[in-house]
Amino acid sequence: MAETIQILPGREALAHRHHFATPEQQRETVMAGMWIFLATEIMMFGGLFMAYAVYRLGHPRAFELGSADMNVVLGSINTALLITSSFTMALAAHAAQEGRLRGLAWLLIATIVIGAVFLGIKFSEYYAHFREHRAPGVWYESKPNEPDPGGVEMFFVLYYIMTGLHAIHMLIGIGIMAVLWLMTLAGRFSRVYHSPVVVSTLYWGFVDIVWMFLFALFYLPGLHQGR
Amino acid sequence: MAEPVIRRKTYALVYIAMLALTLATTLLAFLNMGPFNSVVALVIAVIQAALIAGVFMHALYESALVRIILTGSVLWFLILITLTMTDYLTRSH
Amino acid sequence: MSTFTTEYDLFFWIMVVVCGLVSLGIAVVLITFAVRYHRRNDDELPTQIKGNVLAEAIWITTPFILFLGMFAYGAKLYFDVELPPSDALDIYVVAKQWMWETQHPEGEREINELHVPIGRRVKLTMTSQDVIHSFFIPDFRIKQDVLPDRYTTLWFEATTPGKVHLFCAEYCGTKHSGMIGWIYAMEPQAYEAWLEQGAPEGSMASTGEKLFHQFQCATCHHFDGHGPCPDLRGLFGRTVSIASGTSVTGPTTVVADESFIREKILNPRAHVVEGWKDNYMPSFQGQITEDQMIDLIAYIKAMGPPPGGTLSTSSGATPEREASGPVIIGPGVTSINNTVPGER
Amino acid sequence: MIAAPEVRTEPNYLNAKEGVLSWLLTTDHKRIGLLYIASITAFFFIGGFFALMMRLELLTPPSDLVSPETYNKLFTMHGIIMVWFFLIPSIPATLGNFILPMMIGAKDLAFPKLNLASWYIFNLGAAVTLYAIIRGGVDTGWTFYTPLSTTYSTGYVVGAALGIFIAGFSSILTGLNFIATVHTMRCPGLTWFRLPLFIWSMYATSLVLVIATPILAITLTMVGVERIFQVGIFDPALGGDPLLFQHMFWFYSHPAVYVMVLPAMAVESELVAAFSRKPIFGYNAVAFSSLGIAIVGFLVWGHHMFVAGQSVYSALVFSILSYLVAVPSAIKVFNWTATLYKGSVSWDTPMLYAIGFIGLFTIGGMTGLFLAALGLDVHVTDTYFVVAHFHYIMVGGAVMAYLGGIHYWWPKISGRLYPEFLAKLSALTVFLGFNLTFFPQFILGYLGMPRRYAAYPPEFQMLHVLSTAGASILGAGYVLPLIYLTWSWRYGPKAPPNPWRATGLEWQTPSPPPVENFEETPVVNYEAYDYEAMKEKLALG
Ligand code: HEA
Ligand code: HEA
Ligand code: HEC
Ligand code: CUA
Ligand SMILES: [Cu+2]
Repeated sequence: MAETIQILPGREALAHRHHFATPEQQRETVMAGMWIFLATEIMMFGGLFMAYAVYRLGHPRAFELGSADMNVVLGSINTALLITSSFTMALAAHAAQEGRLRGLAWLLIATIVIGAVFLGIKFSEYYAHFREHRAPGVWYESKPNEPDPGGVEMFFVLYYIMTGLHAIHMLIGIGIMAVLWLMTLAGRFSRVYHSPVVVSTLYWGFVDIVWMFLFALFYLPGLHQGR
Repeated sequence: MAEPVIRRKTYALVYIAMLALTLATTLLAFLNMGPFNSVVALVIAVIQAALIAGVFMHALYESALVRIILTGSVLWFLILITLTMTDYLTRSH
Repeated sequence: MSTFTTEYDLFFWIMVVVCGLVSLGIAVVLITFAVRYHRRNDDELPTQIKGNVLAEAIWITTPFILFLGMFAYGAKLYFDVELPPSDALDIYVVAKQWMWETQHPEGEREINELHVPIGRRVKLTMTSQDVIHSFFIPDFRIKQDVLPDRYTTLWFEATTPGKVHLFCAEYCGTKHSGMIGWIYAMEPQAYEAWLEQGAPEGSMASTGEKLFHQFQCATCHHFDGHGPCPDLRGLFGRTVSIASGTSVTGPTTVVADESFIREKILNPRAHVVEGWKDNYMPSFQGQITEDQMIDLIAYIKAMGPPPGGTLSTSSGATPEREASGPVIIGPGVTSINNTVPGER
Repeated sequence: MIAAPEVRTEPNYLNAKEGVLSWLLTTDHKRIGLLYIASITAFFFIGGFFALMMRLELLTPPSDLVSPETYNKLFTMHGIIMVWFFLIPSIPATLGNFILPMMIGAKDLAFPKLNLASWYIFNLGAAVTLYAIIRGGVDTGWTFYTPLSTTYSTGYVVGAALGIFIAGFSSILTGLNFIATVHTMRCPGLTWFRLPLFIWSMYATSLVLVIATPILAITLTMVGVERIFQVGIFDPALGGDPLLFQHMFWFYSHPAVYVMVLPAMAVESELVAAFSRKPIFGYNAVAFSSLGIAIVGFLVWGHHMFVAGQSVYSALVFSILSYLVAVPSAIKVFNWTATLYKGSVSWDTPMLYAIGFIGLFTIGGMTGLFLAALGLDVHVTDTYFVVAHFHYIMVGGAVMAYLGGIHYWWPKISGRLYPEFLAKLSALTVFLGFNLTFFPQFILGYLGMPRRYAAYPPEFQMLHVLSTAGASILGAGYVLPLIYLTWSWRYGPKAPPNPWRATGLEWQTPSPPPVENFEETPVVNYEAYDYEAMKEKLALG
């Protein structure tokens, strides 16, 4: 399925840093470095997922009740948006590999815009929860006669921390993409040198993966019992 | 080391599969399957994650080192969960 | 001294001897080599030895076997300490920054002191009002962390009369080092005599009974079996079924021990009793102190079985032995108390 | 800042560029190593100062020298500084940074700019922590147990946690850099099984750093969020479980103790080989034991929670796994000892430290076996027995190895020789002072003296006095090298490229090394410590 292009050594002064013996060595090193970084990210979110697992086990019902407060329509739209943005980003990497700079620039813009819409929707959801006084630490009220109110509050605490950390990652990603866009306009990338784009694709893909789990764990559990 | 280039058609297929899976997981969540609701949701999420990592992020096409890093970190996350759960699932008095 | 002291010291000194000998051996060999093979001249090149598989195998397996022994011995001792017997004298402990409150079933309350009879098993049920503390009696070789919103237990049997240290062993803030006291191990008669002079307010159960009325528990929990809610008589130690639908992946049955009753009072709807799904018990969160809680529990514990012998609450549950030790119910699911982190 | 000595004939990394900026903006791994040495030395003495204050307070039973409140802050800051701002970065970021690329024949680390960034991040984290300390300090213990840290403490918990959080990223970057470097930057011919054992151990360390540190970051973040917003992530009063915090903290912190000892083992292997002039006995076993420690080290964290209220079954699992992780350590100890057999053992200062390391690490490790025995831990946990256990490994073991390594590579780093007599004297002082300080603490612990006590019952006083006396001797032993090494930086006799006639690639280049380490990229066709192959070159035999 994958065809390959060989990186031509020495063409691009920018590409090759002095302490690497060859550009292939450099590419391999950069990819390894990025994946190791993603491994640390997995562990970082992993800690939160573990907290989620422990508390959901302790308060199964409460987590479903909390989840029933989520807006699943907005949630699924966001999921679709994020998937689309990953798709455009993957295409961006492809364009970079083929040296199509115009395409690359437009695909980056598309990714940024979709990412921004995602965040907009996300913040509108936060705002809606806030209006319903479901913002622990800021303005929180249990519903009358809510079973296990502590568990429900815990659900919201985790919801804000986890989706919040995810949103921060999105913001950083959008920032990176903006820089890539400027670099593209400045003609810094080519068929030979484009590792920043590829590496950013990895990052964006990771952020997307995290959301798949957040969607499954926060939006879906409350659906089957009616709203 | 050669750089993998993946056909756009492949990306497109994965994209469509991802959207379909999202639809599926959302609809399935409306059925009451008891504990299996979470199982289904998680399984689909794992498939989606694998698709993104494998294709959009090229993990399937990269060197063994990359795959070792990826599986390693997932494994370590599972260690974290499993050993912690030995506590929570067997706690008593 | 307690029954553990001798057991513990035996193991401890065995470890000292084993590890001491091994360390001594290593030290002797190391120094011998360093002296015996001290470099004679600057250009010396010794015979190059890369390794030896047999030697390697020996010093991988030998320690491993020794380690397994240590593990097994340690585990045995641990289970003796961790699993309280069911026939013990019950004493309740409430820890708070920075003091220990202890209470005997007869009602005596003590601060930073605890009187216990020798030759009798004593079980402490402990909780904290604030941070984590740790109940440590060095002379008895026992220790257990005391957690907020949760009961942990500790048991011992003192063997010699005397006065020994009680320390708080988990760092708990400014006056952690001041959270100390004394344990008085007494001859049984002396203990009885000591009990006699105290208890101005009556036993824990009787205080609990007053509280049971004061907090209006009695308005619902009648003793005729026909109230709007379960009859609590004979409840303690029994296995209770949890109404389905109130807990999806959670436990379906629960042993009614201290933690369960505590949860019922503070967060009643986390696990609703089978058959009472539509009746709400209100939460008493924030109204009951830890001291009152243990009195209430003592009272419920002291309630006898209902006169007729039939139980109105739980579906077909038979009386169980006292929840001593972990009770596993179903695959991977235990008695709820504390499977559930941080219940309110 | 360390100024470059004036007379350097050959161009080298020290005199290649001049001026403060050339240091602050350097991407040369060797210069960054020196920057780190400066930072962590400062932190070691600050942490040591807190230790001395504690020891002085503990001379007498009541808390008379300082109030309990101050004492609590002292041990907290001592622990935080020694662990995160001294010992974790100590060997990896200094010696590792300096030596690792040279050992594998590379010109630099894979990501030189990240390397510099990691030093700045480290100092930023340190500055934030110091700010928290100056503003009033923290009093939670280095373990930040909840709900004390989230709800009850009045100290600057968020500040200190933020500092550690930031410094954590410098650890991650160092680890990431090392892994990528070892994988992709080895010089021609240098296969995995020709690598010096230093590299294996450093690689294992990096794995732990990269995988464990993010969990610390997220755990501290949760503590911060809980403290700031007063929501109940860990606090039971608000719906959480304090044991979850402990699980997460120790999931990081137990592997972190191997981050502290694996680099020490890395240095140890180099020292034992170089000063016995023999390859390490059982190279493969030692190499794999490093990986074994790193991997199994992740499975044992619950041994810190035997009486904390976790499930007894869980405790069983963690106990047996703790014994499992001790096996690779045992392998190493035996192999190092066996390496001396029929060797040509010199008694140079680094070797004195190396031998001291084996002895003290063994004692520290064996007392770890006491703690891993479930029933034994019940009594000695949270007493001075634990304090003695970890100081034996961390001070007796890791700090000894660090000092040994500094002496060993000093000629390479500075291009100068240190005064041998003073060095031996200080090694001896450290060894004796150390044992006097910490051996009595084992006895204290067995007798029941709890840790983190500002005041204690009078019957413990005698042993505390001994310990304090030892600490003063120990302190003197540490000040000495600071003085003579600084002196020798400028005035010591010039060092030849390979004063010890060791085999590592780092010795095949001038002292101090040129900017990109080697005049031409080395090619390796022999195994590590292959004195036979290097016989001619080293003029041995
Ligand atoms: C560098 C740091 C370091 C290292 C390497 C270790 C290594 C080990 N540690 Fe330690 N430990 C700490 C630092 C370290 N520890 C710290 C800081 C704490 C306290 C934290 C706090 O609460 O503040 C602690 C606490 C601690 C506890 C919890 C105590 C408590 O609070 O109750 C336990 C319990 O199991 C433990 C066990 C072990 C074991 C089994 C090893 C093993 O890895 C040791 C293996 C080594 C050997 C065993 C020696 C060599 C072996 C031989 C020569 C073989 C021959 C021997 C025989 C056949 C007997 N440690
Ligand atoms: C790497 C880690 C490390 C190192 C090197 C040390 C080094 C030392 N430690 Fe540390 N210690 C810990 C890690 C470490 N410690 C940890 C993690 C804890 C647990 C904290 C907690 O409970 O939260 C602890 C706790 C701890 C306690 C227990 C406190 C308590 O529980 O109440 C004690 C008590 O004796 C102690 C003593 C010492 C001593 C005497 C040294 C000596 O080796 C220090 C020797 C150094 C010097 C003496 C410096 C010399 C400096 C000068 C002479 C000049 C100073 C001047 C200026 C600053 C200008 N330590
Ligand atoms: C308004 C009525 C009401 C009041 C007041 C009340 N309860 Fe209850 N209680 C109930 C109901 C209804 C149930 C059964 C449903 C459930 O499990 O939540 C119950 C269940 C219990 C149980 C579990 C019984 C079992 O069979 O497992 C205990 C223990 C208990 N209550 C103790 C108390 C105590 C102690 C108080 C006072 C501090 C109290 N209750 C006050 C209504 C009440
Ligand atoms: Cu209470 Cu320490
Ligand atoms: Cu540990």
